[in-house]
Amino acid sequence: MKKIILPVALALSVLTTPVMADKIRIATEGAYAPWNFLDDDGKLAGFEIDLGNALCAEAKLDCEFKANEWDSIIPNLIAGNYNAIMAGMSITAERQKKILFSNEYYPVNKSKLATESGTKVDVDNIKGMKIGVQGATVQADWLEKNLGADNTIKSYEKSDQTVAALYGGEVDIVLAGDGAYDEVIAASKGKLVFVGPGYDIGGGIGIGMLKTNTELAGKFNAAIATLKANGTVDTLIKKYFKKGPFYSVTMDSLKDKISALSARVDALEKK
Amino acid sequence: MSNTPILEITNIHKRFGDLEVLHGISLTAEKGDVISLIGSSGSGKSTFLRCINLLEMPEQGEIALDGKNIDFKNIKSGRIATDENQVKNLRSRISMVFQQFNLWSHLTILQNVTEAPMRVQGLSRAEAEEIGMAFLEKVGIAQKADSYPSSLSGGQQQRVAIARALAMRPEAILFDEPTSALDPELVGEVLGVMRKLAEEGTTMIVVTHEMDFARDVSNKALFLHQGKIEESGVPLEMFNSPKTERLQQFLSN
Amino acid sequence: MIDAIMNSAIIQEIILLAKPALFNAYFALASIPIGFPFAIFLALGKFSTNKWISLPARAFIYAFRGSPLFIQFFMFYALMLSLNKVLWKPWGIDEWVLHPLFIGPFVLILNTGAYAAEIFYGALRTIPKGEVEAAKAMGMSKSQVFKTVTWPNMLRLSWPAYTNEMVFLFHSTSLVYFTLPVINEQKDLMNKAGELFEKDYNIYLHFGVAGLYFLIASLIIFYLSELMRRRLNRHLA
Amino acid sequence: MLEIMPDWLLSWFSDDSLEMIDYLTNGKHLTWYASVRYTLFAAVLSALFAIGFGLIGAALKQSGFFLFRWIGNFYTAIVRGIPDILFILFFPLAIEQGVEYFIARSKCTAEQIATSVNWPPCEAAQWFLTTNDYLLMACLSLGLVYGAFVANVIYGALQAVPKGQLEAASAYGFNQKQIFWKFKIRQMWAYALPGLSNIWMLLIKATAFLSLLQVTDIVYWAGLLGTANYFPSAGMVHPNWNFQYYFVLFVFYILLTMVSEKFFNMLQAKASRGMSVVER
Repeated sequence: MKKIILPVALALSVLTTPVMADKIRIATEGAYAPWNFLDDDGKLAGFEIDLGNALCAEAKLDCEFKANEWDSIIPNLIAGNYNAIMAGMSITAERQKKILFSNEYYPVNKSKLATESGTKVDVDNIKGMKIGVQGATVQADWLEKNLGADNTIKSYEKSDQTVAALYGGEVDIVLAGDGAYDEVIAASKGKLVFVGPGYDIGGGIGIGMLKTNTELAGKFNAAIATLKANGTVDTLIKKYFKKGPFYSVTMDSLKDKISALSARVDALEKK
Repeated sequence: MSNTPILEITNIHKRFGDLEVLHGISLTAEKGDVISLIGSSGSGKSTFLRCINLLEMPEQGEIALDGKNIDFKNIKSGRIATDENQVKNLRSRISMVFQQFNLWSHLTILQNVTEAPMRVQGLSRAEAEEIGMAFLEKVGIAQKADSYPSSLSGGQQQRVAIARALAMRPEAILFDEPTSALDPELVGEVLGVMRKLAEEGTTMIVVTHEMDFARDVSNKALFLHQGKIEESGVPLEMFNSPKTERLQQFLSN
Repeated sequence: MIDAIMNSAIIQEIILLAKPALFNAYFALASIPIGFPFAIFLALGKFSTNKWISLPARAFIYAFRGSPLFIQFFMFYALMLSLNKVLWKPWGIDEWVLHPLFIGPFVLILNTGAYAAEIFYGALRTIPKGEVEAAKAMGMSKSQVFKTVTWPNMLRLSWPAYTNEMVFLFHSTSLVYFTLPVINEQKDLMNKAGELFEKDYNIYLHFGVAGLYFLIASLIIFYLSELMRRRLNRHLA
Repeated sequence: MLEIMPDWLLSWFSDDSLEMIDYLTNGKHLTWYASVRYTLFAAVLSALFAIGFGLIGAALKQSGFFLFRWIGNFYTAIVRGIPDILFILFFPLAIEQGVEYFIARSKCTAEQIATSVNWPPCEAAQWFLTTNDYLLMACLSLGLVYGAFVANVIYGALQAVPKGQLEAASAYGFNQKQIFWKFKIRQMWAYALPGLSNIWMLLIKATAFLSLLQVTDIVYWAGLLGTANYFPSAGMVHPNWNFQYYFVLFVFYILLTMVSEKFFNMLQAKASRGMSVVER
């Protein structure tokens, strides 16, 4: 087959000579708010777009975002359609076999189950339920391994299809990474609720790159370290996720801790 | 036996769009009659024949089978029969043979002959096949019973079509130019069968261009011109001394 | 040596894709027995002289032939989902109405129904008028005329085109899981081949073997259909 | 949109409908409407490719040399036996890998080629593709698939040209080349048009697959716009409107089919002037 393709390929390669772009192209899904989404103007926006631009400014790189469907986002990186991925992608050993990750720019946090309020979920022993999840994610793998035997797992192309399926009653529970359902639940006005403790699935979130591209990884790592240290990352997390988790100890979180401590001290004193 | 004619057709009118094809044609067929309808093409004789078993619905006129009229009712687009069963009854008692044979190409010769008796008259397969074979025998084509129509010559196909009509054991058979689609050398075998039927007393109404057949075999003839009966009577007299100029012209062609 | 490795890789792949191939086979086999009579009703509807029957049949056929199956899948899945809470749940049938193994054949039936109906309609128009007339002249009722003349002729005349439609239908089954949620490990050929491709980027092997399955299925359909065609045409020596 | 509407026009609408107009004319929607260009561009370019491949295929099929004939028949048969979607996903990747294979042989070391798990074996062989390149690839794949159908149609049409007319032409002293171009090809189009029209209808429907090749076409945008939005920062908050948006696409494609049908009827009338072409 390769022999047949070659002459065609040769002709094409003359037409469009492979370019080693100076621009760093970063792929994102564009359908995983608040991490990345399309705003009213149809432009990419979200936590990762802001962060990516800040990282590129710090590393003095000329960057550009482009949207790519989630399930082909790694293959298309490897096929060379872009240089990096920032799409709420957890760092996992499985993925590290194929691609190189930068250091994390968002800490490991709990993946959460959501359901319609009123649905009884025995979180310690979930059985006989229909569980929706976005396909090709760490959450999908986790579900298959841990709950796949006793439940029906329905995998969808996009994250928000899981919410639509939950609203439509096609599934009983949905599972996604941190932050993905926060605003959905808030906007549901009590119709949807989180259940269970949340699960530690996958690692932190990092930038995916080609294995050979250690140079770019080095630049990103340096920039991530700087922006973590100067609080830019936390500011953006605050902007998009409100509650954190944060990398540095902020005044707000200190205040919370202090008031909690003093409350306990008060309680002890009263005794 | 009463004197009621088998078929009594009165004052048939038929139009296609703006074109009036038949202007009031009547015909009476007694038992044993062989009636020839002659006339140039476009005179309306085939249309009239098709009106008799209601393949064409006449806008005016009556059709009586055994003295009993078919009931019609008017609708927006013309006229239809009130009772489908009357039509079914009429058609199963008056058979028809077509110019193009119209055999059912996917059925064998025997199946062609037995299909209608089984479906319409409710005969068992055995009964229908017995009758069918008898009539195939009669038209001289029994040896082809298991062949398909496409393997038969035109003359053979038309004989099968006649057997198919006979298998309904009808009270009369309508023939619509039964030899017009045949090669000249095959015309004879079909006419031969028809002659035999006439001799046995089968009631027949025949649209034909075969003047010899009309003159020698039929006992009545109708000459149609532009949708009207121009002249009618006993064929021998009509052919020997035509009263109208038009028939004279027609015969001299 | 190289041959041995190649062979085993291909054979491994064939085994791996056998179960997914069954899903494609299921979608096709579930659609044809219902799509076929549905198409005949639609064709007779379009052929009808009554415009209240003819118009809806025409519109349906036009719409489903004039739009991509891909969109039809998306649209009907969305519709089924939005009706879930008001209809399917109360009736207790949500479990299977929203199942790809139901929606898949459902949409395929609507689609193949329209395409096959157009084929049957074309055949109805070319049925020899004389044979119909001969049946009527024998006193047959409408349904008897249908059984004796219309049906066998329609089937014979439309068979080659309908064979093609069955092959296309089988190919269309590859679209189901592009548009519907995947349940557990229920995956069809394209879905599974895509998943395997994402692991090792060997598009030639995975898509090649998936293509092979489709090719073999197409050949089987053509072969069976040829047997049927011979049967239908046995009167044309 | 609302900004550029004059006041008197604004006053015609209720607040709700103004809100709706605003929503339907926001950047996302304008991008959606504009993305129709990808669909139309792809359809036209693919059709041109298909005709090219079709002519080559038909020439191969009626070649006197058995190997060419075999290749032509293989091409048309294989496409008929395999789903178009498989080809459409296969060709761009296969072409890309083919090009990279070619570059890799000159740019990568033998060791890299032998040991690499990923594709391509070294970064130097990486072929970067933009969306436009993908669109081009998609058109090429569609062209290859429907080219096989075109080859069948053209082959059939060439056979349908009455032999007598060609004989008459040669009897009047036209040479072979003239006969082929002036009579055979000229008449062939009229016989091929109904078949080509059918293929065009298949082709416009196949453009719905563009989104699978990362082309941000109407289907891609309809999918994005239809999903529920709960983030005020991402625009109007609304529930799942997937059905509505896909229904719009459903109607859009039907209209496209209707317009094409009109166009082809016109073309047919022109091409078959003076010819007694049997309607198919």
